[in-house]
Amino acid sequence: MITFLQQFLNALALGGVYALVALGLTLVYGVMRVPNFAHGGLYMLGAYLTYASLTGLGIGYVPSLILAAIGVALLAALMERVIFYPLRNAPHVSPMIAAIGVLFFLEAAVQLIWGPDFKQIPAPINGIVEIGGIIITWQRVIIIAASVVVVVGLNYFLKRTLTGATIEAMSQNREGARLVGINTNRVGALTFAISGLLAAAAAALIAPTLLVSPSMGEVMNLKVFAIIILGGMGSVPGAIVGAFLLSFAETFGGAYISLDFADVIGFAMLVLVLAIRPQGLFKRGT
Amino acid sequence: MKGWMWWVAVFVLAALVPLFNPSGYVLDIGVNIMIYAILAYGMNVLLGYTGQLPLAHAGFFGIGAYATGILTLKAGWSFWLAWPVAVAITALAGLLLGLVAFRTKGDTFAIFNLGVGVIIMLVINKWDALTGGNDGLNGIQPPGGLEALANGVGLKLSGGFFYLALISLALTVIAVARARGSVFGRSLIAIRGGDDLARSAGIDVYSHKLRAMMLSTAIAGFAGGLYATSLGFLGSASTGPIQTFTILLYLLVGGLGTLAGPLLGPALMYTLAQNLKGLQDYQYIIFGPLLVLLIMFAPQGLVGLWHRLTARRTPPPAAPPATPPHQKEVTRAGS
Amino acid sequence: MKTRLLFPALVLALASSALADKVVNIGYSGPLSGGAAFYGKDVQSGIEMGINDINKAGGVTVAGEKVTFKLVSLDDRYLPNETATNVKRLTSQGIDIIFVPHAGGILTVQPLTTRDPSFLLVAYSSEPAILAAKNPLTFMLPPRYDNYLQPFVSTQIKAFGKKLGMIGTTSAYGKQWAEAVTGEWKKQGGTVGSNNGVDYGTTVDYSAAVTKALSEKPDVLFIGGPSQPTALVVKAAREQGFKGGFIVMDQAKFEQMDQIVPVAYLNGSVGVLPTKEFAGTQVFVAQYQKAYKKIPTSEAALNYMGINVLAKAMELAGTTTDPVKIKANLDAAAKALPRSSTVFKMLGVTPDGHADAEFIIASVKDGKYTKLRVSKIFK
Amino acid sequence: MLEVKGLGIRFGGNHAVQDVTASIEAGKITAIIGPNGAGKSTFFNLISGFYQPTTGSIHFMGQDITRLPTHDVVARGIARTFQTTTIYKELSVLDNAMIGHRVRTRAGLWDALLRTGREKHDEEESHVGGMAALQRVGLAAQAHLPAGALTQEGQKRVGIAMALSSDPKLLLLDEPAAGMNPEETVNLMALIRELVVGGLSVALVEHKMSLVMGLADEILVMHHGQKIAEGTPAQVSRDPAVIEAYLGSHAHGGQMGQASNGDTPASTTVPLIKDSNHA
Repeated sequence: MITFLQQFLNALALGGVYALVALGLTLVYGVMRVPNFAHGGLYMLGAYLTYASLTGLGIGYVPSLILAAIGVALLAALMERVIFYPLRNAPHVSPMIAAIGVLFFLEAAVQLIWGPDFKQIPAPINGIVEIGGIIITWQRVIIIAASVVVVVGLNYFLKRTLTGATIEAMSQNREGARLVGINTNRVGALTFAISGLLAAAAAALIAPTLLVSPSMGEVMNLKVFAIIILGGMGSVPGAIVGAFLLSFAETFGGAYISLDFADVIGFAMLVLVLAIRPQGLFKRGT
Repeated sequence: MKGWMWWVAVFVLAALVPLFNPSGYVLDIGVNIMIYAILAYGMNVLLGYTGQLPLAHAGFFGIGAYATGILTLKAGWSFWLAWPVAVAITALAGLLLGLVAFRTKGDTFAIFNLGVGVIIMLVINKWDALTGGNDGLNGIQPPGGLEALANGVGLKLSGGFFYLALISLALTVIAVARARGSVFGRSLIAIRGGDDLARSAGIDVYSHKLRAMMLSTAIAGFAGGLYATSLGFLGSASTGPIQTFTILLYLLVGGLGTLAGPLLGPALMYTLAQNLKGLQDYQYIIFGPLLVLLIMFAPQGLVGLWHRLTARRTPPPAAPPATPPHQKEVTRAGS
Repeated sequence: MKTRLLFPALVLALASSALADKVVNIGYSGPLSGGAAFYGKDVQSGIEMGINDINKAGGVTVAGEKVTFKLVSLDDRYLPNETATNVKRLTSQGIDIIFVPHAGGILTVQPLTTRDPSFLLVAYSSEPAILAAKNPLTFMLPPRYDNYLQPFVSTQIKAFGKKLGMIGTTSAYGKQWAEAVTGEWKKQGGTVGSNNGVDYGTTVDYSAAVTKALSEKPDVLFIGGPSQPTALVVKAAREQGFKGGFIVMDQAKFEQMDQIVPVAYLNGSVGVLPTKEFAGTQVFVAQYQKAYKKIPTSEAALNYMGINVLAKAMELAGTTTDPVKIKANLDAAAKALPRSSTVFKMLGVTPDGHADAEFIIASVKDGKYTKLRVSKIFK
Repeated sequence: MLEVKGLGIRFGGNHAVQDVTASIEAGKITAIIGPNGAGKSTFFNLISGFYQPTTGSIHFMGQDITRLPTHDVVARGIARTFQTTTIYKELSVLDNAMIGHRVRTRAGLWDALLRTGREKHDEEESHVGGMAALQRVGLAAQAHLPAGALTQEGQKRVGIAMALSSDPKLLLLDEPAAGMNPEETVNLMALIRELVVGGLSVALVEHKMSLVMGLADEILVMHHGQKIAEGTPAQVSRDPAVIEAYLGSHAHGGQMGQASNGDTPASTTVPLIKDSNHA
């Protein structure tokens, strides 16, 4: 039982990170119809910027996180302006291919600047919490708490603020939103910025529990794409459900079936779901 | 000079290369370029002609390569039997994927394929008993009789492989050219223009996509078999998404949806990459933005640019499409 | 079409310019970009530093001639076909010694060593298939590891108990180690839990694997892969309340792991330490840190040794171009290596080309490293 | 020739077409009219197999074609064009027409790879069929131009040629005159009449009342997804339900059917949102 609860917490923390990264990706897809392959690159860059702020500027963990998030958000918005906005009327494979190019570039650039070695970001609060034999580190508590805060905050933003409602409207119906007089240009860049912000924040949160390397985005990329297809491309609740579905499947599949299987399971699930429901679990208009 | 005469000239010139007794390195580059070109031709069938982005392409390359390797090494088959069987297996695998994947469209199709590509790589990597897992498959022999044949005409084995690759490439070009120029190929182009328009024109979109998928994966498997025998060793690293992205880059540089592009792209880019080796760290710093610039400003690659240049000097009928080859899908005309 | 005519010409031009007087080129093909770049660069840095040191000391004298070295590195992105192309390119430039640091590439190019032109393949990988190929021109650099299984296992059974849990990496080398440790542990009367190996290269979070292994209540955990992820496994295990000992596979190094986790976490571990006994070791570590701004890994150290052994073997053989003669002198060269360029104590090179070095194995107690005695040397 | 019974389709909770029973007669021109959003194009999409109906049946020449995929429907002799000039603009005019002939050929991938006799025969036949269709719409001389280089009207004709080259018995035209000037519209009417004289049956959705009244033998009026009237132009224009429908949907209804001019922004966005949900 204790092992089970321990695995449950492991899955919860992992799912929180997946959700943060996947949310940005699904928002961008919803609004821009761009499957942003560079998203994993933004996540990786977020970890490096956090690392650089911590070691280079000597500022604390939280200011570093904020700095990294802003930096990546600006870069993401720039990317939208320079690459994806001009490609908005191109064939649908074009933005996808361009995003792959950006991913190549980000990885190579980071390797050039910081080298190919693993980097380590120290946890802001060390130590563990023990509740009835179940052990969780403070960093994981922070991850779970932060992902809840971000998900709730994002929901509030989308439902209750004018800008958020604009993004919602556009992801529902781009043409309709334009007719109602929404400035679709501004929304695109803004959505990209938010997605970069989320990816960088997720990276800064999880980085203390793992190693930072230029290729860390590749694995994450594949997983979050599996998540947003599972949940239905562009769906916000779908991304959250998909993230936890994947993390629980991986954790418990690994624990009770085989750890070798854990890597495959996300994609096997994806294939299965799409074979049965090509539109993903959460149907939404395209 | 007519189109086909250029092709004959290119192949005749390539066939002369081994006769100048070049180093194994030069021949190896030639073989690698030709393997990449065959892969790019396969990808072009789906992406260039049918408008579907096949991100599992390297996975099928892997299936073809491992099928050839396993059949020759573990089942003791002759390469000449294993190769066509591997192609058939790959085509069948393509059919199975297509049956499911073509229920989805556009971006979802591409990402679904990416997922399948990752699964293929992971399965190859984990299935120790069949594929050797992380250790890989070692000791795949050259095709029976190839060395004797090469020696017979005064060449080494590497020369033999060069000609084997050249013949394979020629077969691929002929197959793809025939497929493109046929009633069937015209229907693929129609699908590229949009599923709905093709449907209303009376084309069985699903069945045509399936057959395009089978042709594309069969070609990838064909390249895989060639790779397995010419290299002698197989590892899972060359069957993953990075490899697919590399092929995609080569194809885009050459020219999507053109017949010369899939050869021109790998020939240029592979040679360039070889000579950029001194700048390894910068390689992707250049290739990444190059991919972006190409898709933004020259979606038909070098062949497209060439057409644009020559179009200024020739009368309009030869003019290439100013728009990218695969239009956005037409929105359904419902009110 | 133009390019097809152009590239042979380009390549030939490059090749002809390569050979200069008394400078011997050493080839290297490894991953320098992509996910495995950190590994390829580590290996490269060791060879590079070895060459720089030799050159700074005025080179070596081969058949009465002063010889210096130059490293020619090519990226193969960990892909065997790229390795093969690189090797052919290097041999066509007249290079007779080529380092390759991954099993796939090594196995692919092994058959090429004896073909025209022949070359000496310096294999930095512990994959057993490399030796099984019985290739006459392969020099396998990572030393044999079977010597430390026995002391590792007996120390840990005595200190912690008879139940072993398994969380090694799933690389070929990791699996091989896991098998060997399992065998030795059972031989000494212990029990071994289920294998929870995970790929240290791709795993995002080790907690799940650690929780699973700990649910069997092991006394000792077998862990190991590259140092940094190994440290994370230690961290996860300690944070989940594991109080037992670790057997750390030799790929992971204590002096790198304690950069990432508090050294107290490592208490009760056994593993390998580069020896500090030799003059060469301290100089090597200090110089390496100065040049590369990081702690040298065993990758760097072993390849540093490798190039030194090769230079010595050339001296003894009196040739820089005959791989067969150089190979024949490797054993003598390893034994005759001056202490100033010794990082590990080389015991020699076996006739089938496998380096044999003496590692110092240590256990960690109260944050200090204590040497273990190796009771039996397997030969 | 074509009979639909109780035909309906629901998108979400919304009945786009509901319980339509009607028939299209052979050798005649049938027009389908109605205010915007009346479900005319959805009706077309149902007949041509684009949408699967939720209720009802469709029979063509006595055979049930209710759930056939589009390409089978085309093979049985129903071809359609789209509202906009949806053709392959980057291909030649002839290629466009030849694509339409695909449904009459059987050569597949193997035939292509092996250059079989069937392939050669089908290719030849596609060419002949495509050229014949171009002749019928008067584009034979432009066969080798890129289709995108033609005028708006020319592109419409290419679309019709693409449909004609599948040798249809029934041709469905979705707003053929949209975007045409009066002179072009007259030319188009002449073309349609010629086609009918040649033995074809035509059904069309159209807003231009001049065209409908001058061309149609039969008119079917739809409103809110339902059929509200059917008959000759003279009968229909006197039908109170029809007048009511047009007046109700716009206040200054005067001339029946000139719907697009008087629309409010609200009523244009409605179909858009619906599109986005189901496309």
